[in-house]
Amino acid sequence: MFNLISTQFSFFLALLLLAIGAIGSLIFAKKDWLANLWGNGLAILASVSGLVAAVKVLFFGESFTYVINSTLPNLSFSFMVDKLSAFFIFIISLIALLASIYGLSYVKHFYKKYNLGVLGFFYNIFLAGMLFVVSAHNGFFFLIVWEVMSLASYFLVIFENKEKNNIKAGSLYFIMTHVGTAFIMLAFLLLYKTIGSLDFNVIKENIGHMSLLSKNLVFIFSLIGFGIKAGIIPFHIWLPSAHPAAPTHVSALMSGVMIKTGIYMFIRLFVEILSGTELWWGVLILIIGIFSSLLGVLYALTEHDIKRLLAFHSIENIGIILLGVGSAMIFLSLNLKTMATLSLVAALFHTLNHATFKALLFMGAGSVISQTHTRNIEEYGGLIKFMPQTAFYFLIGSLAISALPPFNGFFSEWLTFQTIFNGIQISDIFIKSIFILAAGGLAFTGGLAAACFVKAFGATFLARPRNEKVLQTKESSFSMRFGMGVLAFTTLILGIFAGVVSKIILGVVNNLNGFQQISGIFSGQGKTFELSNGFAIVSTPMIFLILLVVLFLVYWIVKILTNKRKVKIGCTWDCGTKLEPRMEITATGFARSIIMIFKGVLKPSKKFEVEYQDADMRYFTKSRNIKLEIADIYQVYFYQPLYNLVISFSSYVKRIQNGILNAYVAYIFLILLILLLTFSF
Amino acid sequence: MILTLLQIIFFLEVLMFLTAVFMHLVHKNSSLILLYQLQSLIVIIFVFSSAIKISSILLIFVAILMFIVKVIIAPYFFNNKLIKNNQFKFSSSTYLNAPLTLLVIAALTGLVYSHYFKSLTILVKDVDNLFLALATILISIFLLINRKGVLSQMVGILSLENAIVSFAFFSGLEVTPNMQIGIIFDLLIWIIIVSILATMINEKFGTLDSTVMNNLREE
Amino acid sequence: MAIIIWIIQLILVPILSPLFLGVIRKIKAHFQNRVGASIFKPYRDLWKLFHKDEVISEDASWIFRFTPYLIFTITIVLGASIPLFSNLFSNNLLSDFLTVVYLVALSTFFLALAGIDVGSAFGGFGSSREMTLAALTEGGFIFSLLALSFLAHSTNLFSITKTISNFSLFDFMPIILVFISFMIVMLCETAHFPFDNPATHLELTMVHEAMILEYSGKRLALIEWAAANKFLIFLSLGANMFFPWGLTAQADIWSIVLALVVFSVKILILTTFVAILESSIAKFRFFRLPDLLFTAFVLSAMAILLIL
Amino acid sequence: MALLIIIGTILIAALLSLLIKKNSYFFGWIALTASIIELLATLFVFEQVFKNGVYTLNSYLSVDYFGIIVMLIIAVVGMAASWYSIFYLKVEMAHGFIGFRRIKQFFILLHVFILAMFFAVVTTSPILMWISIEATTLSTAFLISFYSKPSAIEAAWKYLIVNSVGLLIGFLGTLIFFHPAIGSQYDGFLTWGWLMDNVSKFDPSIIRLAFIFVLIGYGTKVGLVPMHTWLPDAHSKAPVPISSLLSGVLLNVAFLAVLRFKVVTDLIVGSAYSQKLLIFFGLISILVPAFIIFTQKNYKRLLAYSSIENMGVIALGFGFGGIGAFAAILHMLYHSLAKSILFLSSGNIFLKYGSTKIKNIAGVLKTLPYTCILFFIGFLAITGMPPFGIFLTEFSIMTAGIKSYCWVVVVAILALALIFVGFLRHIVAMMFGEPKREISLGEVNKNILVPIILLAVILVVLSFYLPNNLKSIITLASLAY
Repeated sequence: MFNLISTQFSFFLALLLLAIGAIGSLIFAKKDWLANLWGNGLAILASVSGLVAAVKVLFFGESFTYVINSTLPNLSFSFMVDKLSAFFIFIISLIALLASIYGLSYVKHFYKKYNLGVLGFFYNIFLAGMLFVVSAHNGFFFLIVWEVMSLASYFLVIFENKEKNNIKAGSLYFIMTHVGTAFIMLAFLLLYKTIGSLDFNVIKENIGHMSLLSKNLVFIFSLIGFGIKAGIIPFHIWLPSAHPAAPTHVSALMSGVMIKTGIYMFIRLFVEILSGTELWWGVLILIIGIFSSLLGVLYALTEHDIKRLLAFHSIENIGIILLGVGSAMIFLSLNLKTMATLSLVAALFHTLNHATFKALLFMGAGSVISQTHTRNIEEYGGLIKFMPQTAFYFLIGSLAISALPPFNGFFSEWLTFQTIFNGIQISDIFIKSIFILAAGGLAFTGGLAAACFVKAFGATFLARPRNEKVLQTKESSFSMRFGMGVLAFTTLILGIFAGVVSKIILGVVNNLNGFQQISGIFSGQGKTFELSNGFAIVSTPMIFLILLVVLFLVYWIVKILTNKRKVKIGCTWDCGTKLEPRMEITATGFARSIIMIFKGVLKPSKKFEVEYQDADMRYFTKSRNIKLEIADIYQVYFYQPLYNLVISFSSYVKRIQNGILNAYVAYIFLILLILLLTFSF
Repeated sequence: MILTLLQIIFFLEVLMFLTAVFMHLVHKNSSLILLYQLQSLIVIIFVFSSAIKISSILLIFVAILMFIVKVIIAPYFFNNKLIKNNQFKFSSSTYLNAPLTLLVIAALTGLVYSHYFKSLTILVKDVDNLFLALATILISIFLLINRKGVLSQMVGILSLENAIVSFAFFSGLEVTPNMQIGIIFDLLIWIIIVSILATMINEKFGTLDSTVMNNLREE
Repeated sequence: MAIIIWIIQLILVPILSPLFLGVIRKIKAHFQNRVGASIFKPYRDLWKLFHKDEVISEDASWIFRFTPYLIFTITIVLGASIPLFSNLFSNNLLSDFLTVVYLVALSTFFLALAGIDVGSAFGGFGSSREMTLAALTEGGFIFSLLALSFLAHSTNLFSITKTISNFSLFDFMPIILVFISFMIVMLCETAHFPFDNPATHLELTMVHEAMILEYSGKRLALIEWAAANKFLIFLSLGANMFFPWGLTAQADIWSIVLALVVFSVKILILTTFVAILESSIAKFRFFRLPDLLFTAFVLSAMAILLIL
Repeated sequence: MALLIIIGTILIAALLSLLIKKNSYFFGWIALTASIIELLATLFVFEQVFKNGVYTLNSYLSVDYFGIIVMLIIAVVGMAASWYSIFYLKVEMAHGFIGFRRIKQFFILLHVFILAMFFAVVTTSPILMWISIEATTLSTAFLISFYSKPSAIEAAWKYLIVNSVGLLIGFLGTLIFFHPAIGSQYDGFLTWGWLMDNVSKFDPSIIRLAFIFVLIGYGTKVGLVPMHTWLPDAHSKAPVPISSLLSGVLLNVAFLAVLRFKVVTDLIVGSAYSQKLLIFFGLISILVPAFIIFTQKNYKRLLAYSSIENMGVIALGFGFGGIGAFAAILHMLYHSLAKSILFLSSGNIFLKYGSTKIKNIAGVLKTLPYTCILFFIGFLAITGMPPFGIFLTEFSIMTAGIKSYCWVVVVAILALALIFVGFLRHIVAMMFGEPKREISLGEVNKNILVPIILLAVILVVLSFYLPNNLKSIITLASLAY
């Protein structure tokens, strides 16, 4: 039955199901449970058919193109699903499937408060938008679906419009994405200026006769445009406020998948369409990658809101992906095709991994928040005793994101390391030092990410509950645990069978424009994954097996040796004082030492407020509190001055409308004279 | 001494130009309206002379109609409605003092006679009448910019209309008589509406000085 | 014969590690001019701990119970996959240096979690300091092994020892730099002197000790043993990667015995160096440690620039 | 024949509403029936024009391709406005702001206004067109000072004076356009056809002068930037149905006048001259409102400035020519629909909150849920968000312009993005948040929404599917530019 239905049919079936889901949930908006079931149910069906389409293209290579031309001459709704878009469709459908399953029961706590029909509607439109974005092959059509995706995600971010800062986050997000789209529009227009058509294939063919200056301009504009959507460092300020504001299964999708559409376009545009890349392009993206990953993880360390922490980690992982993409572009400009293929495989593999474990972490955080109704890590503690399964899945997620061996994070970070090591071996001293910086950045990022997730997991799940709300929490419902369980299982499977998965991704990369004949970069006979130049070899399944076997052996030997000994449950050693929950480590305490080490970069500030019993006698204080903050340098040094500049310029321009009638007639008279003098001859 | 018809017309055109200039300088509203009446008279003479030249009865009827509207109805509205019962003898002063206004008027006439407008010379032989008419147009627009009173703004618009009609007459771009009737009828309605609005301004703002009306601006 | 080498490779680290711990304590005792316990005392401690009852705090979750086993397993696996006395098995699947680094990171991760799990202030602060130091050493650790792998054009530890063993003495300059940075990293990872005092229980200074404060009985034994194994692993890495002579390639009895002797001599030299260091300098203040670790990182980065 | 029907129905409607003495109920229904008849007649004429080209009734009245599109806009928006004004005035009367005499005056002037606009589009003679546009100014003067508050009178006065100056300059330009008629003593009826026929007799330098006068004259009526100063005051002080007609329709009629002269000038002087001028005005008309919108305090002025900006985009479209002209005509259609949706729904907000200041409006999503959705659809449409047509037309205009005027396009796109940012800030400030206690929840009255929903449906349908007879007429109309 599998090869009965063609990819085209299943792809458009997915879109059709999403459309039905969207309209259906609006119709059933009155009854909450029906709207929820309808919206998420159809999203599940659609993502299943999306998975089928992606798998068929990835494995059986049946990519398809389909063109409908429209009333306007430049606009033609042309779809082209090649292996690269199929890979992203696979990610989108996989995470959408699990997010919808998770959403089925997570959304229950919205029942009386918000209109679930609207949520279902925009959720399906959002998924359809993403599927369109990765398959659109005409610039004009791409811009339309790109904005529709942002529009739908804007409505999802402001879905819980009772809280005020959700609205602020939503409008900041919408403004940033719209400015990004303006830059993307400029990039496509510049392409249209020299090539005369907006269709990606036509652009691909005659990219040759584009002047260097306009190519650089296209690069800069699209870097800004797609960088805003991907959330790279200078343009990331919307991400930590927008992703947490959305309902959890949507923020899992946004963090896991939506920012990857920016990466998709980076690869599609820079690697495939503008194939003759400049050297400084790759170096710039590499530097952005270093900064995004390092600063992302440092800001994550300072966060105490669990969803903001995960959002900053998305920035960090985007940085790691950009390391892969940047090194690919450097190798392309130096015409080292094999190394470029390897770094692209690393970037794509990390995109897949990040999508899985970030969605898993967001779902874990979501179920914790839905039980404790607060996002502040300081108010958790000891949740592992009340929500054991969620804790276990969150632990697997943390292990995966800190790139620890048996899980998938390890292999993609290992592969990114290998590409950077290749880069270090290039002769040019300048590029070699950039790559060494990149290797150092990646190493420190790995370490700091591990520290950050020990803090997050420890402060949330371990030790004793720090407030009484935690005592009433109970395990999240079955579909939420099912979603998390499947995702945890996929992280493990991707980790173990990394060799097989990277062969598929190599197939994807070979399908790209300039990479047809590149093969033999690495050989993976199922078990091991060995670079063809024999530089490095790793076998992820062996690591898992050996660890398991030896663990089993050690456990049994110790058990046999000491089975007579009794295990007594006592209370933690408390030096005699009564041990209350306030004495255990909190998230602030944990991260404070790292913040002090990196205080040059983070600029932490500490404000004391002391309130005395009576003003003049300064001995007996009524209350004393301390406020620890991290300065948001981007807001202070770039976005706020820009905003003030526009405000002052607009008040200057508003003086035209000064209310005096004589002045108005004078304007007409002046413009008449000016035109007569300049234009008339 | 027998002045030929052309010389008379040129003399009348100079007189019209002077009325436009004096509109800037005069202070009393009533004398402003007197100047407007004089200007309309001159324009009516022009129309009358062109009517005789091409001897069309319709054009004479147009001249009479113009006479009724511009010389009788308009001043009646302005005098009785506005000035008599609200004692607005003195209209508020101009933005620029007298010498500066004259300087600007001189500059505008200089501009008209400069080479920018020499392309208009192809239209007709006696060019100086044409340029004087164009100068009166620019000066009446400047009148609107310069004077602050509501009444003077109304008179400014009407003198601009007169100047355009005279320009049409001199450049030979005479519009067909029934069009002119339409225009005059339109002008009549315009005068009625403007005077009603002026009375409403007077009720609401208490004064006819237009500088009071500046609270519609971007705060 | 290969089987014997393989078995020795597997059991060598767990057996020898308590011995070298005892040697260090003996040397430190001599420096404090006291006789000090015999070098086999650590064996007796382990035996004693294995046979004592255990007290586990009621706040602890399954992580607290599971971590000792995992850490001990990781040290066993690492022990088996790094070059000790023979580099016969070059294609060992686990001996890529990144795998080694990340396995060490995995054990630190779980140890830190176990520290937080019991909910006492000491455990929490120990894990916080441990994770900070672990994060900062990772750069130096990866870069020092990276420098060697660039020299040997392969990341496999066994092939690195093979290629470096037939290097001439002249191009040894970069390797000295890398050795210094590796020593700093080794001292930090194994919680020795400038970073953390292994013997103290003073809550202000202890890093590694604080996390395992709550353990008792067989779990404490496992953790102590794992710490000793880790110490030996890092020592053997230091010894065999930078002075790789004496690793046998043949599989006959005599060459194995000779290799074992050379191996233990090298390790003894390093342990004495560590002991002397511990008795001579004071423990650094916590916030001066990052500068030390950054110097390790920069040293190995410079070495890479020199090598390539 | 259909043209006579249109003019006839409006005259009858005006007379009937004159006769009604006491019950204000009839005015509304007369106006609505009259506008429905007009719409049907326009559709009939549309079919005629589609079948056999230009539809000329007699030497005085004829409808060409562009004319029929503007007529369609007048008919559709006119119907929506008169339908809306029935309920709007009923509520205003209930609030006691206006009496019976005011409503009678409103409807009569409304009919005169629509008649003048139809006449302007239909007449063949430029002078008659000038007279009818002057008539629109005069008829709307009293409509703007409808509330007879000081600020309304001030707005009406400024509207009248600035537009009269503009139109007189335009009149001067129209006169100069007829200079070949001097010698030939041609006292026949001067029509567009006559202009087109003896193009050879024109003198290029005079035509350049004349086109400047016409562009500035009618440009004041279109509201291009240096001459736009009357527009925000007039559109924010006028009652909502009137400001939707002013913004949505009158600007297009005035633009039609400029474009008719542009065709003649292009034949004589070549299109580069007029296109440079249009681009110059278009660009400033986008830039200046972009900054003013950013810190705007009053939402009706916000909509007025957005009309100026959209007129700037249309001017850019015609300035770039080719596909830009086609997209600009389409943009005119979409803009009038979206702008009237916005104005009419802002009318609902005004009726409920009683103030036009953005800061005293909050929580519209709770108090008026349906109006809020319509207002947001209008906002998305007007600032060019993709599902709606304006994004397609704006992007096609930019593609037309990128080839020769690259930097103009770059500045225009960034200005459009700034406008979106400013608009969103105000819309979000109005829509969310908590409404003040005394504001009652729920719509003013349900069937006030029907005309707005009708317009929204038309906009959405036209955004996705452009019927091919409309498409072919627009292509034919844009061939001339």
